Amino acid sequence: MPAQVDNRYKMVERTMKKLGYERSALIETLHTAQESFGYLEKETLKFIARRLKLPFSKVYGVATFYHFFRLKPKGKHNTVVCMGTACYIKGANKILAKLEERFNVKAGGTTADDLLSLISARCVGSCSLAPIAIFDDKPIGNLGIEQSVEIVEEMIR
Amino acid sequence: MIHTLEELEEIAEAKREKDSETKEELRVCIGSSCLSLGADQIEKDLKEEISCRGLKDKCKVKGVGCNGLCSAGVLVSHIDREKNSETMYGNLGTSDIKSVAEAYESGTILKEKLLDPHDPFFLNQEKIVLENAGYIDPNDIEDYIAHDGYFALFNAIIELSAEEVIAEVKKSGLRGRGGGGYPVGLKWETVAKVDSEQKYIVCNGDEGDPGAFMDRAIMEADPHRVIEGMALAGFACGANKGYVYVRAEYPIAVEKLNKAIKQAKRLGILGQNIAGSNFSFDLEVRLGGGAFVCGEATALVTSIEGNRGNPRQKPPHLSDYGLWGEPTILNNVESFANIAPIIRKGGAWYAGFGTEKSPGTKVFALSGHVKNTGLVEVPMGMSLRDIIYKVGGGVPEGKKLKVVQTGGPSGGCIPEHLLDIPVDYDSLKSVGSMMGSGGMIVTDDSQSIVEVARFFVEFCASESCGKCVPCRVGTTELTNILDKFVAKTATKEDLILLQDLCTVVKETSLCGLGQAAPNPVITTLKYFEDEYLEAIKND
Amino acid sequence: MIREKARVKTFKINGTDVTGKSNQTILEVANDHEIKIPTLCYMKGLSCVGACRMCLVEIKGSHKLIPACTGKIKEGMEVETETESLKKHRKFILSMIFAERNHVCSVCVSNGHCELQDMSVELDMKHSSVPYIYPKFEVDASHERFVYDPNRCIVCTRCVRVCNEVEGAHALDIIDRGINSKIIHDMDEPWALSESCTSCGKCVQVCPTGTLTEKGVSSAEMVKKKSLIIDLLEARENRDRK
Amino acid sequence: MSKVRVATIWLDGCSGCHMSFLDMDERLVEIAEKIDVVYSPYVDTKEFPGDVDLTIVEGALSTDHDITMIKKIRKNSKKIMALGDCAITGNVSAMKNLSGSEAVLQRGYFELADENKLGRVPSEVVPKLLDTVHPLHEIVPIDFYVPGCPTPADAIYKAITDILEGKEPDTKELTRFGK
Repeated sequence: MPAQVDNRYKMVERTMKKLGYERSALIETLHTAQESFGYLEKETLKFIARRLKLPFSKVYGVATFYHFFRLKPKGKHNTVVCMGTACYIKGANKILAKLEERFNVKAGGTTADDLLSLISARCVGSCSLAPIAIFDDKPIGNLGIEQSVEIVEEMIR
Repeated sequence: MIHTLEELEEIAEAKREKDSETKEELRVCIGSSCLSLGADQIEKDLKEEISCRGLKDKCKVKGVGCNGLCSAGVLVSHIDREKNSETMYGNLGTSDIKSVAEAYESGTILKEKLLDPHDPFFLNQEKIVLENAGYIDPNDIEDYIAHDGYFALFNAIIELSAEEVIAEVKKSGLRGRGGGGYPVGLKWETVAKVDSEQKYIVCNGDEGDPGAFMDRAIMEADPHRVIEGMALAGFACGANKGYVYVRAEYPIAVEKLNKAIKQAKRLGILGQNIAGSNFSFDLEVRLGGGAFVCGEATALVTSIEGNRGNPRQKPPHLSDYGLWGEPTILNNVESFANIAPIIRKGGAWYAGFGTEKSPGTKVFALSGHVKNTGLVEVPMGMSLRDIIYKVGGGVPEGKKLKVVQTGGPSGGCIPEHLLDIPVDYDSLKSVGSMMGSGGMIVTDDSQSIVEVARFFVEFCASESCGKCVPCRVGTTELTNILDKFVAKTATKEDLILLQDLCTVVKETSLCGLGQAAPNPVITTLKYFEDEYLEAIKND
Repeated sequence: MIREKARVKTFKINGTDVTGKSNQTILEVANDHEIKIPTLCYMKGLSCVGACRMCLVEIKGSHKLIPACTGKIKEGMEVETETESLKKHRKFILSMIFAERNHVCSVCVSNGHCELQDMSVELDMKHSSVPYIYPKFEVDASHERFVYDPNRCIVCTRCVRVCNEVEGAHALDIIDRGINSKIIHDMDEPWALSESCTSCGKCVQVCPTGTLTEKGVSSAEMVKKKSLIIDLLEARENRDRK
Repeated sequence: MSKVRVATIWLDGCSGCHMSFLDMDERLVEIAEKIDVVYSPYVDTKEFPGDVDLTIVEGALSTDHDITMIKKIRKNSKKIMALGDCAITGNVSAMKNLSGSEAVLQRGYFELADENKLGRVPSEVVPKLLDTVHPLHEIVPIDFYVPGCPTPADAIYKAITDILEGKEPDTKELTRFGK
């Protein structure tokens, strides 16, 4: 069983244990699993369901309800464009549209070559720097449209 | 482990003494916004510069939580305890650090980066919730204690009865800062009176409103204040367990809270028999998952239980049937952050701020087309105009203000001619908006109002949990119709349908998200009907 | 949790005096007195979710509409179930249900035995007030005895509830949210491959529309056993415990 | 008293509702005494006339021609009755909306065609398909709705006589969606 050899499963197991294998541990466990595996594969979800004695359908229902959880792997690089209100009125939608067009990927998706995942976020809470995007964990504010394209080009080169 | 007020005082004294050894401080704002601008690097570099120059004993470099003026980040303050002076620099980049250190060493001032402490932005604020933000080190419980932290809790446990704590909160007139504005004291009293062995205290730190980052700043800058408020609620209502439900998108807040809880437990401020009494209180952080609807009380609670965040029909309210079916108090971060000062200085003192029906102060996240974007804390009742023009510095580039959006996506758009209304729960409601959690987004006249309305409605559509029909289908239908208005292909019938949809969604949806979702359309239709009419094609 | 003793309460529905036990809902008391309140997601024997909003009623003195299926009765309350505005709202909401998915009655096996179709007659909904959305869903006909057609689903969650609460399998749940909400088996896998489904067919019997149906039957035959669940629950209650 | 000028038209539907109309049998005679059919697949009129009292429309709106027609009908008719599910809900005609016009044309002219001499989708004579099929009321205001697939003759009879008597047609007992 891979669970015994794979260190990532151990991380997940630890979270469940910490929370006493309670059914309410599900969301915390999903967070740990996503951190360890990068995304939530069905096999991982089934493992969690069995350990927490939860129905498969319920676990899948919860994992798909919360948009923080990814059910598909991320690309090598990722760009999160904040679409919060402040960013929106400062033109974030135009940045997102431009990135979608330039890199031929829809928000929420990954390019065919798995190089870039483009994500739109609800609000990253840095409204003072609007519009803001996060390029591979590095937030850059007061973004221009062309500037954002350049940053991504540089990033995936 | 500390058990008495005296022991707490000893920690405070020791910390103050230790601090006074270094006469000066350089405080780097490491709030989220400044962090995005490289504040962590600046803190590191500055530490190095100061120690290279052999000034370590004289001056301490410390990272502090959000100072508020995010638009001028990264911010560094130079505090001189002897002279009792503060010099504030803004708009700093990593390349400026050498000059900051040089200026400090030579006792001069870096004029081009100097911020005016007499700027109306600072003068017109009144800080209660944010009193420590920008001053203390959020990673250090002793710093919090040295700034009167946990004295309210210890004093309450040792000197006051639960009823007296509730009485103070009631006297303060504090209303829930999460949006609804329900009196906090009343909520506590209801739960305190319920006879149940198990009760829970839950703090909503999910802050799902786009354009709101007050709670994030509080959790990051002063996490112990939230913990103290929750523990006081636990003491007042007879609850021994609490949960802080935090957005997973706020990893720094989560980290700070977890660290703070650990520190508090180590000192015996959380845990069994606090302050030598028989009151015990334990606290856990739970992560949200990026669902706006989980800001709704029943949805939040069911999410903590590990379920999809579907709200349920009320009644029963949480005070009767909350977390795991037990009586539960749910307040948001800012509400809890107000509790310690209220208990420390008295409800009457707090009620002295703000207006009669909305006492105290309110933290707003000012953003959009306004000069000073950031966090501001002002007394309730200040006019919208003063907040935006005096504190916020007005609309940049000489443009005209069109609307101010308050209350998050389900709030309303307030037009220019209503800017003189006082900002309090009831006045905002009377113009069709609401307080919400405190996002305040200014829009200039370059923005199409129909597009703004569509933006908010689409937000609610994608955040609808899908449980009840009017919200699930209605918000999508609203978005589709607004698409036609944005594309200027709408018909007269579409306008009628738009209005009908707003009414049905508002009146028949199950929870607050659906009931409020049409608000941006209703207010913009009321104040900017002409823009909708212009979008109707003639044929 | 404190359980209060059930006491008899008297109140008014549409001006008529009615009595019920304090733990009863408005809907239960109305049903006991043969006052008809439209319902779709409600099913006797299952938990109440108040999701379809058909049973919304007005309560004098309150500006909020309350679903009769979850609203507990109170002494002296005055309930109205058929005001003009309620009728208008219900019709509009029913429109939304029709517009949400692809309810093409003429080519549905439940034609003539469908609660949604019946509701359109009951509420006199002659056309949809809102534009149709036309989402596209694949039909799952993998199961040997049943068919699942999400195009006809109204997300009432009766199937989810009956599977969890009565059968105890919880093979069904909802994925995603909002307008994308969809009933699934296990982890959105073909019904035939579901590890948890016991093929008991309760979900089919409680489904109000042609979403869950039996395979290979004509529309004349596809009549659901409406009292199955309550009969089953009563039989369990009364079963011989020797 | 002059007779009521009635038109009937069959847009994107299967003609089933018009068949049902004929199923009124001897009641047709009774109705014929009160109405003049001024335009209909039953009669030989080429142009949709002006000044119509009541137009009964079967079928949904699927082509640019349907749109032109329904707008003309609205202009020239005092009242419009949407007859049958296609006119009211889109029904089977609107099932196309799930796949889009392109897929339908592909299926019709290539996949299922024994022989397509043209080698492409015809662009002349055949009207252009709309992206979305609409029920009537989404394009023009409609006065009366009589559902059914096809609407039973009894319901059509009741609807017409109700309208002739100046009443709102009440066919609740006789028909519904899908009947």
